[in-house]
Amino acid sequence: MNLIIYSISLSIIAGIMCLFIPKRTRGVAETLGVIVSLVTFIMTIMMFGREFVSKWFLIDNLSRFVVMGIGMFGFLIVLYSLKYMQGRDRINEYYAYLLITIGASIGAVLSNHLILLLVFWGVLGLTLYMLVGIGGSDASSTAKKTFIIIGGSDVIMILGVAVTWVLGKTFIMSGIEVSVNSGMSMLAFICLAVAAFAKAGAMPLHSWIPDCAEKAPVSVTAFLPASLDKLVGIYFLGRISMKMFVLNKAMGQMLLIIGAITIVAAVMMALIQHDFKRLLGYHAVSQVGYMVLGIGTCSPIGIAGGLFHMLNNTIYKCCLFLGSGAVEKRTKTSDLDKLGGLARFMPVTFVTFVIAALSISGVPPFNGFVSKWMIYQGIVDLGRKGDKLWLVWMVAAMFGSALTLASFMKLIHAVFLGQREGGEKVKEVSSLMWIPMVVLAGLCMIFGVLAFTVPLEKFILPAVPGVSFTGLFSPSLVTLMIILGVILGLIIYMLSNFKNIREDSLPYIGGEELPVETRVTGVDFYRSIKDSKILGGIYRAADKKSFDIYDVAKRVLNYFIGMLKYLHSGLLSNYVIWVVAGILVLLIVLMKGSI
Amino acid sequence: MIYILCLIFFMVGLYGVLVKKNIIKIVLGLIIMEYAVNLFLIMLGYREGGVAPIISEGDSITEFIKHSVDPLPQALVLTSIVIGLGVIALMVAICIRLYEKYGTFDITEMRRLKG
Amino acid sequence: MVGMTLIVKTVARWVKSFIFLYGIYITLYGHLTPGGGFAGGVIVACSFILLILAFGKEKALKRISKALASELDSIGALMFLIIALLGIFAGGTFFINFIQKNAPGQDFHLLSAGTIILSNIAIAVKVGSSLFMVFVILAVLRVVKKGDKLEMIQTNMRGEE
Amino acid sequence: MNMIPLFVAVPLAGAFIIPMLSRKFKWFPDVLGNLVTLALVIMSFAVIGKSGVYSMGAWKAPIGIVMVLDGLSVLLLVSINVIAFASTLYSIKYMEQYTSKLRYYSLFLLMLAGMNGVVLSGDMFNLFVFLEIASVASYALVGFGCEHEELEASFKYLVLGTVASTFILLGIGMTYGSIGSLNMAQISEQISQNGMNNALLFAIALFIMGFGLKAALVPFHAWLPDAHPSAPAPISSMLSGVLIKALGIYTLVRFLFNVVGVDERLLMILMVLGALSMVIGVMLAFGQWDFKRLLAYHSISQVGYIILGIGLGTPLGILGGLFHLINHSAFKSLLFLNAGAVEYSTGTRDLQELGGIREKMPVTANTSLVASMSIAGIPPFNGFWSKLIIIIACVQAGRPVFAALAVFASILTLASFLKVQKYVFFEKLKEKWNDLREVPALMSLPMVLLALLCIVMGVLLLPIGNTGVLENINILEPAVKVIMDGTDYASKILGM
Amino acid sequence: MRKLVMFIVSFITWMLLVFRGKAGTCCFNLQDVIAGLFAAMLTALIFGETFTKNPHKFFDLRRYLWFLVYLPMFLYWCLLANLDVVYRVFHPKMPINPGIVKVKTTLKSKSGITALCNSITLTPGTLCVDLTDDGYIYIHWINVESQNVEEASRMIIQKFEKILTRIFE
Amino acid sequence: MSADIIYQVFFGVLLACCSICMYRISSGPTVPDRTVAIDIMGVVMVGFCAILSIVTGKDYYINIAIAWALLSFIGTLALAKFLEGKGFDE
Amino acid sequence: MNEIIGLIFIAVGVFFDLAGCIGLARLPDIYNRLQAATKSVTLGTCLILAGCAVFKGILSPMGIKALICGVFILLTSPTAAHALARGAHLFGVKLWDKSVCDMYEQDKKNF
Ligand code: NA
Ligand code: NA
Repeated sequence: MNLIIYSISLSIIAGIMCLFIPKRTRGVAETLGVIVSLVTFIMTIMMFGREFVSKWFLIDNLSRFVVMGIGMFGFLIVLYSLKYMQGRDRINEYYAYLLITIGASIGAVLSNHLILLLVFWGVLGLTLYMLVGIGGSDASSTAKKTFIIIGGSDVIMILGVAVTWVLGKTFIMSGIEVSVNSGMSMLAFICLAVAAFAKAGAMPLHSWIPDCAEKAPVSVTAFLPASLDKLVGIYFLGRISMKMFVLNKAMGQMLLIIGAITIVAAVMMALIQHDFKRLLGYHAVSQVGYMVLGIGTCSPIGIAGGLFHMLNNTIYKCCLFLGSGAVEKRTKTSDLDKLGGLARFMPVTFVTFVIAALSISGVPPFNGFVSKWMIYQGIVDLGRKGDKLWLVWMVAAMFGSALTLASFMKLIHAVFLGQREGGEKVKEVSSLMWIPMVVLAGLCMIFGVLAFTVPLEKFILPAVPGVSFTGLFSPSLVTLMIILGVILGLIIYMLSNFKNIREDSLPYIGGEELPVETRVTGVDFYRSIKDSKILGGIYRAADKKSFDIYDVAKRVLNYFIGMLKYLHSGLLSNYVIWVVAGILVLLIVLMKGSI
Repeated sequence: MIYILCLIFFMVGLYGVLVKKNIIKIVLGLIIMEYAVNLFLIMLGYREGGVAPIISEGDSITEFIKHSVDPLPQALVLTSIVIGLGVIALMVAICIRLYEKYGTFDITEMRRLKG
Repeated sequence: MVGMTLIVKTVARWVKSFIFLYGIYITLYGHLTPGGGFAGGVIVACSFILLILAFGKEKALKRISKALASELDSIGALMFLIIALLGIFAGGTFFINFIQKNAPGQDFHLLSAGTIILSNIAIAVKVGSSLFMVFVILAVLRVVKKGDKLEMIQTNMRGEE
Repeated sequence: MNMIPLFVAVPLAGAFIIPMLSRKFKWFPDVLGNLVTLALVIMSFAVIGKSGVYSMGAWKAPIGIVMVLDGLSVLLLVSINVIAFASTLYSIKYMEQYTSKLRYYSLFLLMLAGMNGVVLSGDMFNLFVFLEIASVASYALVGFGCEHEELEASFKYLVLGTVASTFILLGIGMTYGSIGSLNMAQISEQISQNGMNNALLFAIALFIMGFGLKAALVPFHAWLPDAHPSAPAPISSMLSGVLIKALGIYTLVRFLFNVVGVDERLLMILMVLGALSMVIGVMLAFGQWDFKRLLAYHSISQVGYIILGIGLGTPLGILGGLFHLINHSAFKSLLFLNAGAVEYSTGTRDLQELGGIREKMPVTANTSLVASMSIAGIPPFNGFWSKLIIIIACVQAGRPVFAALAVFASILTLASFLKVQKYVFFEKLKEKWNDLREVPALMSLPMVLLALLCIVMGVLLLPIGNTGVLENINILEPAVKVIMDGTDYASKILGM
Repeated sequence: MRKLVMFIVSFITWMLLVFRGKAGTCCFNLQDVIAGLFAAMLTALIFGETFTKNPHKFFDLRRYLWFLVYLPMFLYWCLLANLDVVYRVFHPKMPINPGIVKVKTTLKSKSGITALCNSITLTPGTLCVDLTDDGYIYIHWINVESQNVEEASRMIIQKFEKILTRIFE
Repeated sequence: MSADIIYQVFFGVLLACCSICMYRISSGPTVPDRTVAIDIMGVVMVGFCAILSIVTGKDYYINIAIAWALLSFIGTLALAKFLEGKGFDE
Repeated sequence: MNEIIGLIFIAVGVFFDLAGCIGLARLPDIYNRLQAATKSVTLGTCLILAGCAVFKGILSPMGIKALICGVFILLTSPTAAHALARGAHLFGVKLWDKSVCDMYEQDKKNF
């Protein structure tokens, strides 16, 4: 108990202290940040072996590895920020919010009381808002959008908590066991799931992630949308679907649909992005789909896969973002059209990036492969249980995987291979920045190769009872699927290359070894996809933000608000008419029974 | 009967406030509403009867309390009348100022505040 | 010609004191309720409003300012303070009905209701002056833009500020 | 309870003395105004947890005039006087823009006396008188600047306010006609003995409309977005922060719950009105570009929350409503003071003209951030807790639709305050604001105080009990109890 | 002096207001009288200066005599006016012939002019609309008999002027 | 008893007067017309209160009558002032 | 006896009131209406008040107050009528089209 309170309050108090450090003072916040995050990390490790239940807090096998992940990422990000944030404004504030975020996420994961969870959850949104805002004056729109989605879903979560309380008669999460069978219970689950989706960035509440990725400081994106929020969000999704609610089929289907759509749609969007970080942002969304899909299968192995994917995703996605940050730090741009050929100058970044990219694409032997494999198992399992649509989910997952691979090949090509505009030399980033990347890439490998002995054995399987890898499924089929996915990805990549070359009469630069490398940029690269008839319309709509729930809602609202504003015409007599109409209605209602 | 008349007066006043565009007509409507309510309150006291609530000589306090109805409504009528008086003065003052500022009596042209 | 016609002015001159007196009467004899004070105060204010209507702002305010500023306000405030102090000394509390307690006197006379009458007076003065103030603000104050800041050009109800 | 009449007497006395001595001492209105409000704050803290009946002229209810202090009054008194103090503190510097400080303070204190009186009166007649006093003062304060917009707003406010007053008066007349008394306790007793009749129902409708208009419930709200922004900032903060509550919500709740006694239908009416105000108010607010007008629309919306919570009729709902009431007093007043500070420094309140002034006006920016997060219901600020309770109460009472509406309104609230933050404080600093200065310390101080209140109140009044049955410290709980006791109010007053 | 006049007038009015009837026992209560003194004093202080221009006239008893003469005349005309109104209003053809004419008065004192105008308004067929500083009065006449200033003056106001001069000048 | 009927008749006639005024108020045609009607109605109400005070034997109706007379006068002056179309300082 | 006289007074007063109000309704323009109504209603109400005074005894508190009220009305009512007539004219209300003359209109421009 004490450990929990210390770990939460230490970073929060330190964070608040940072807020009051005078602006001019340098170094204090950084030092405080490193020390506190390190201590917190150690404390989270210390928590690992424990079990604890009280009215307020809970450490169980589901929460403890997530907490450890939080501690680790927190520390790594602080380290990375030391260099990355150097020389920016509002550093003290930055570290303050960073530390508060660490504390609040630990709190959110460890709370056993729904209201306490709400508080930490809300604070996370607030700090995210402030952190994104630090990205500079043009990040203010993004910060606003982000917080509207996050904060809005937090309010929906309140509703969910309320309904859960009424159904489960308690706020204490470990004491809640609601079976989803009535409208109210569905409402409760959906409301809570919405909060998880928004945090984790599943569709349709994803749209803040790409924006954030583009506008916010990379360390912030790597830290919050890409890792902590995913951890916390999926953790919560896992908790509600596994522990607090007994899902019925409809809810499972809902999760599956959302997962599938998220995977495919997000990766399709990723394909057409110009911006390095924005592209990564869409991938961050896409990967959430796998996790949701995994949890939606409702089979132990699927859920375990989803949770494992969550962990893996945090690792490689964090690594990818940090890599993009490193690139940006050196080249001062994240526009794919202007990048290229960095592999020579930034080898460490390149290698770690490639590892993470392979990992995200589910290529063995990296960790992404294992978790995806497990999720596929879950889907197959679903089919066994008689879900006719299992093939659909499978195809979606596979297709997503393929596109991811294709997209990352393009990305690596455009950034590290290929050729850069201008093309002057750049240096590798400093060790403080690349150490976290190396650590993460290393973890990608370890979690992939030693998947069963380290992460699954220690972290995941205790959390998800009843997973067995034998007898239920056909590993061969699954492996086949994954390989199929990889091949498909390569084919897509090649196809678009050919098309690209055929359609675009690019200037051929004589003497170069590789014609493919001739200023092939992200945009041109997949133009063919974008130009195709069916997808074209969708992409155009997407460009107009027709799929962004935020913008759609804004448009619908503005319509109604326009009407309301028109009604408030400034005419006194109108106002009096309302008053009189109001009193008439009141009279009718009041007198109805009595006359 | 008399209450219905009050109600009709009240409605006429309300109608004035509702449909008229001229600020002064709106004020007149309000005045009529005040009148109607005052008339109503006066008649209310008439119907109520009972012991005169304002103390008159020859009663003792205890007796008075025993017999009297609540003394407030009479004060209420008086207060309502004078409030009406004050409010009318205020409204006319604002009307004059508005006329100076906007150069019109038409309330529909005084619409800087809307939406 | 400032204000309304001679006829209105003269009649206003005649009746204003009557209205004022009537306000005082209502205040003092509105036993039992502070509404007595309220109604009386409004009537008192009306006597001043009548002046503004009839004589125009300048003249009326000048007339009122001399008397009102020095006498009325001080008397009201003083009275209020005296009531409060007397209340403290007489019964250790404010506004208790000490007069009635100590000198019950004849019922139904002016002072029979004890301190109510005094608080009525206080309320009347306050409400009266405030309503008048409200009227003055809405009727005659001017705000003129002068540079960045707003500046009010006015003849104060006490002629100076 | 000899302190009770002081709540009315002290501001009145202050208002006397101010014009008296301010000719000799320029500083006098400021000092006395603040002293009076400070004294009132102290007094209202002193009566926390107390209750009592004060009979004017030593005659007991129902004949004499009674002033009644109970949990609900105390809650209102505390919030009214605290906000009044913050506003007067703020006025010292802010009102230097206007030259007529003396009148300003005088009217301010008059309005304050009216509000305190409304909260304390034990009969409909005095309630009406005090309501009129406060209203008339507010009409003048709205038109204080005497510019086009101010006069227009004042006129519309005056017309609608008079209509409401007339309706209330008519209602009082009808109540008297069918009951024969205006003492609230006695009315209540009579109703519980003889039941309702049509005239009473008619009167109830009139009261709901009249008080609803003072509280700015949709569809009786239209005056508010004009009137509140037009007043000087400290007055806006008083109007939005407490006036609509003392004159509208308090009266409505007192009348419906303690005098008439609510039934299912009345509760439903309250809830529907609350929900309507909540949603329509926030939608309109979302579309505004005038800082203060936006805030004003939010007042409508937040009043909707309060009424919705109270209209649930459950202890939890009432608790949430009342909690939100005092929270709203704090953060909405703060927001208006912020808006005033921005206007004071920049001379505009058009969101599109502003931008990036965060770096130039850190105190204003940070306090407004706190207030915005509070009103948007973001933890750990106070607004979060009350919204939480209201939503939970809605679900608990079996009204998920209202809960969903509350959620919807809350999201929009968040959205519109993020808009404010973005356009006013974040974004890029515009060229013309390069020489901007933070407002004087005397203006910052009340803002900081209120911001602290927003942070602290959430924790201090934090009501997390065992299994979510919410326990509370002794300002909310007695108020809830008063409302829940309903028409037992009568026997208490008459018995005392 | 002016204040004294005001004081006396106010005090008398006050006494009338609080008059308790029941002659013999006690018409006036001492408390009432004291309150009256205070009230009258206050009134005198505030409005004393402006109540009357020439306080000495106030004590001129002849004026009251003339006033007593004037009163019945005035009431008579008043009654006549009402009968006239009744006649015109209830007559099916509404025999009216209205117009605004101008008359000239010789009265100088403000009070006199005011009394004149109000008398005009309350007496048959005429309504005072406006007046100028040089003594012209515009009168709405329901049955215009002459548009000539002198003639109209003679017809409308002469009957008042003489006696009003005695009262007010 | 007969006195009662007389009073009823008085009230009836006076209310008829009020109704006529109300007719004039609602039909106009000009604003001054309406103002005149309101003024007249006020004076009629004074008489009404006076008769009431006899019927009920309560003094305070006369007080109310006086107050109403005040209201009527000042209100009318204010409206007349407005009709003149001038401000308060010209 | 007093009471009968008082009632007669009141009756006459009420009749005049009625006449004035009918005049208000029937007469063609505002000035005529003002004439009829003011005269009749002023005297009518004064008579009612006087009747009340007589009814209760002139020296009763109510009688005196009624008389005071009567005097007040006698003073103010014609003044109000004058102010209204002037206001109406300045407001621009024209005389009845069968009116004989309007000297005020001619002179108004000279002011
Ligand atoms: Na009274
Ligand atoms: Na009113």
